[in-house]
Amino acid sequence: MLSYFANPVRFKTLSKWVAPILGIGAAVLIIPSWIMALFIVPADYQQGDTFRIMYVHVPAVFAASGAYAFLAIASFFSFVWRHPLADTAARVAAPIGAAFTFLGLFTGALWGKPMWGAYWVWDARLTSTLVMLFLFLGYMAIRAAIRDENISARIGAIAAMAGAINLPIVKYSVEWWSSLHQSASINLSGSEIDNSMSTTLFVGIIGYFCLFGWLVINNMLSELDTRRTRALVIRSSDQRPSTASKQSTGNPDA
Amino acid sequence: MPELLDFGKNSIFIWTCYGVTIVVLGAMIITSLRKKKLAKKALAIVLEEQKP
Amino acid sequence: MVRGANGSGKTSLLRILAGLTSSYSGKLQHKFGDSKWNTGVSSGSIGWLGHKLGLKQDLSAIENLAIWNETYKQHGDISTALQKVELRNTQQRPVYTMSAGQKQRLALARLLLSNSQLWIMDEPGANLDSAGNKLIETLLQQHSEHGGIAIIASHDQINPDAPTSYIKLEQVATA
Amino acid sequence: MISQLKLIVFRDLLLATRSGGSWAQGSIFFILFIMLAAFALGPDQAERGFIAPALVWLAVTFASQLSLGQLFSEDLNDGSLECWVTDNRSLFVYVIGKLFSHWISNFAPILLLSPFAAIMLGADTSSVPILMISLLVGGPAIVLIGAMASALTANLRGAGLLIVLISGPLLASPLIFGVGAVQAGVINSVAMKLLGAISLFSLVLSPVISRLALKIHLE
Repeated sequence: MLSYFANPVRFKTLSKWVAPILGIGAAVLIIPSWIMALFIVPADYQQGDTFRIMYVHVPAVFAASGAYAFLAIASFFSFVWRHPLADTAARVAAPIGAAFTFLGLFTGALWGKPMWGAYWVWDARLTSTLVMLFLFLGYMAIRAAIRDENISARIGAIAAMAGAINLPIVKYSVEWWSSLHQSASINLSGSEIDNSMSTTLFVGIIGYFCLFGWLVINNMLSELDTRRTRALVIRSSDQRPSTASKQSTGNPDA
Repeated sequence: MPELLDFGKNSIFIWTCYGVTIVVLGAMIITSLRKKKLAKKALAIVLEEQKP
Repeated sequence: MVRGANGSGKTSLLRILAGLTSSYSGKLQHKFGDSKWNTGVSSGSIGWLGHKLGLKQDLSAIENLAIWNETYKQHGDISTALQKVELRNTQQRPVYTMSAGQKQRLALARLLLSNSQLWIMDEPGANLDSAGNKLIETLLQQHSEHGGIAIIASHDQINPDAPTSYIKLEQVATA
Repeated sequence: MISQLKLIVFRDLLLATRSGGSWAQGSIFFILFIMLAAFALGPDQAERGFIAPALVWLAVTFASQLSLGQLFSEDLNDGSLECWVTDNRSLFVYVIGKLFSHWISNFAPILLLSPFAAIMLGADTSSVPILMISLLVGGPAIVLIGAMASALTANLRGAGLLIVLISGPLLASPLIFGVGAVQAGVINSVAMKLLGAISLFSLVLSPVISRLALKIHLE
């Protein structure tokens, strides 16, 4: 019981430092990267200005995959050690991950139209990314459908972990199946593309991850507050305040 | 500076991408902040009620 | 005998004892979780009678028992068990045509077939009339005479016709 | 252990005969799906013939998912599973038995109907054997993935749609390779091998996950 309460408190103190860093980090990384992307980076010699979509597309997809990995890992912690904080993290990460996945797919479609002449093709990476979106949504549906917090957390965790199979498919689909996507998923070493381009992209990706972290921490804090409020209200509305304590200590003597 | 914002025939794609991204990310940030504020407030009210 | 008001955790306790719930907070389990008890529970089979009776609605009484008899591998006598719970007349009827009390009796018959030493019963008197409660008392007495143990949850605190024979079993149960 | 497995299978098949034909619901859905698909595609025989195998695969997938809805929930809700577990019986054996009996009672009828469905849709008769083989090879994957989703949502009322929501994304790969195997036209195509690999992989993973999920639902 003690560790249960101690950890959220520790988390809160820690988040007081980490959240602003991530928030500011996200702002100072994402906004300049966009300005760079739109106005400073030269147009690609093949694709022209359409190339600029990459700077919102790639970070979103990276952040989405990262979010799923985060969800799966948090689920693992929540499942094995039944850590409530890990479960909260998983729970709040899912909708954020879904939003990033949506952004990745949406910008990808708009990039695909001028580039390949089609908004959507059913190649392996697009399909597996779409699958990822549905995995996020499925996870959220499970969490919403099961009322019992305890069971909801554990069943959701299993589903999230099972869905992690999709992650390597997203990652390696380009290499496994010939696809319209560039392999080596937009080279970060900068050997192929202009240096300012890769720097801008890299900054954007880091920025998106900061934003993801900030959103997760912030939403976790609200979730923790909400849970505490609910617990307090339930306790106060209980006619017999002693039952709560009886349940853990009194009953075994019966 | 209209020429700076003009990316040729594919302008509309680029601006839609950035626009939607900003809207979605912005919405997430705003709801997150609002939720946090509301949760804090609700907790403060309940704590205040239960003090006496 | 486990007693307590509604929501005091009788069912939870029984489910933990039966090994269905691994733990809620860990603490409750630990109170009971001395290693002897745990191995005792996990090595032997438990005759479990919960709120859900474990009966198939589409099968007749006798078919339900036959399946469980096969599961328990004790080759108990189904007709004797049905005799004991006074269901001989309805044995061919599918369970969904039975009354709630009859179903409860049928579940008791299943318990008889299980032949396990330890019975864990959650509200065994639910849906039963006074004759049914008497029946449970008789069955429990026979069970204890054969060296069996029963852990029973019941919130019929105002119902005084049961305790006289129940108390005896309480000592066995908590010993 | 084998006797327990037999018992579960026997019990479930007995229940299937008493259930008023609920085992056939998947098959009926399958036929309806094929019929409506034929209407939607219109009278162009050549075009229909070309996509018939894909449609049969799709119909089999959805029909099997629908029939999986009640796979575990009944035993969970009527307490049979509680009694099974408290009697110290293996939950794993139970899951395997359930899968096996479901395969016989619900999935096999759909499989038996599928060659007729393919021909009704105008598929090339020569492609029917390979379609059947691909369904036999890939069928386990579909049922196993659906069973996993069914176990995860076992005690939720009206879980039917939720099952498809969970299993749907994971069904993409068997469907892709299943249709791919039919199009390849030979038995030992890469797609067929991958399909078999997915089935084997599901065979390992699905019972384990189902068992875990059921254990949680029993709490």
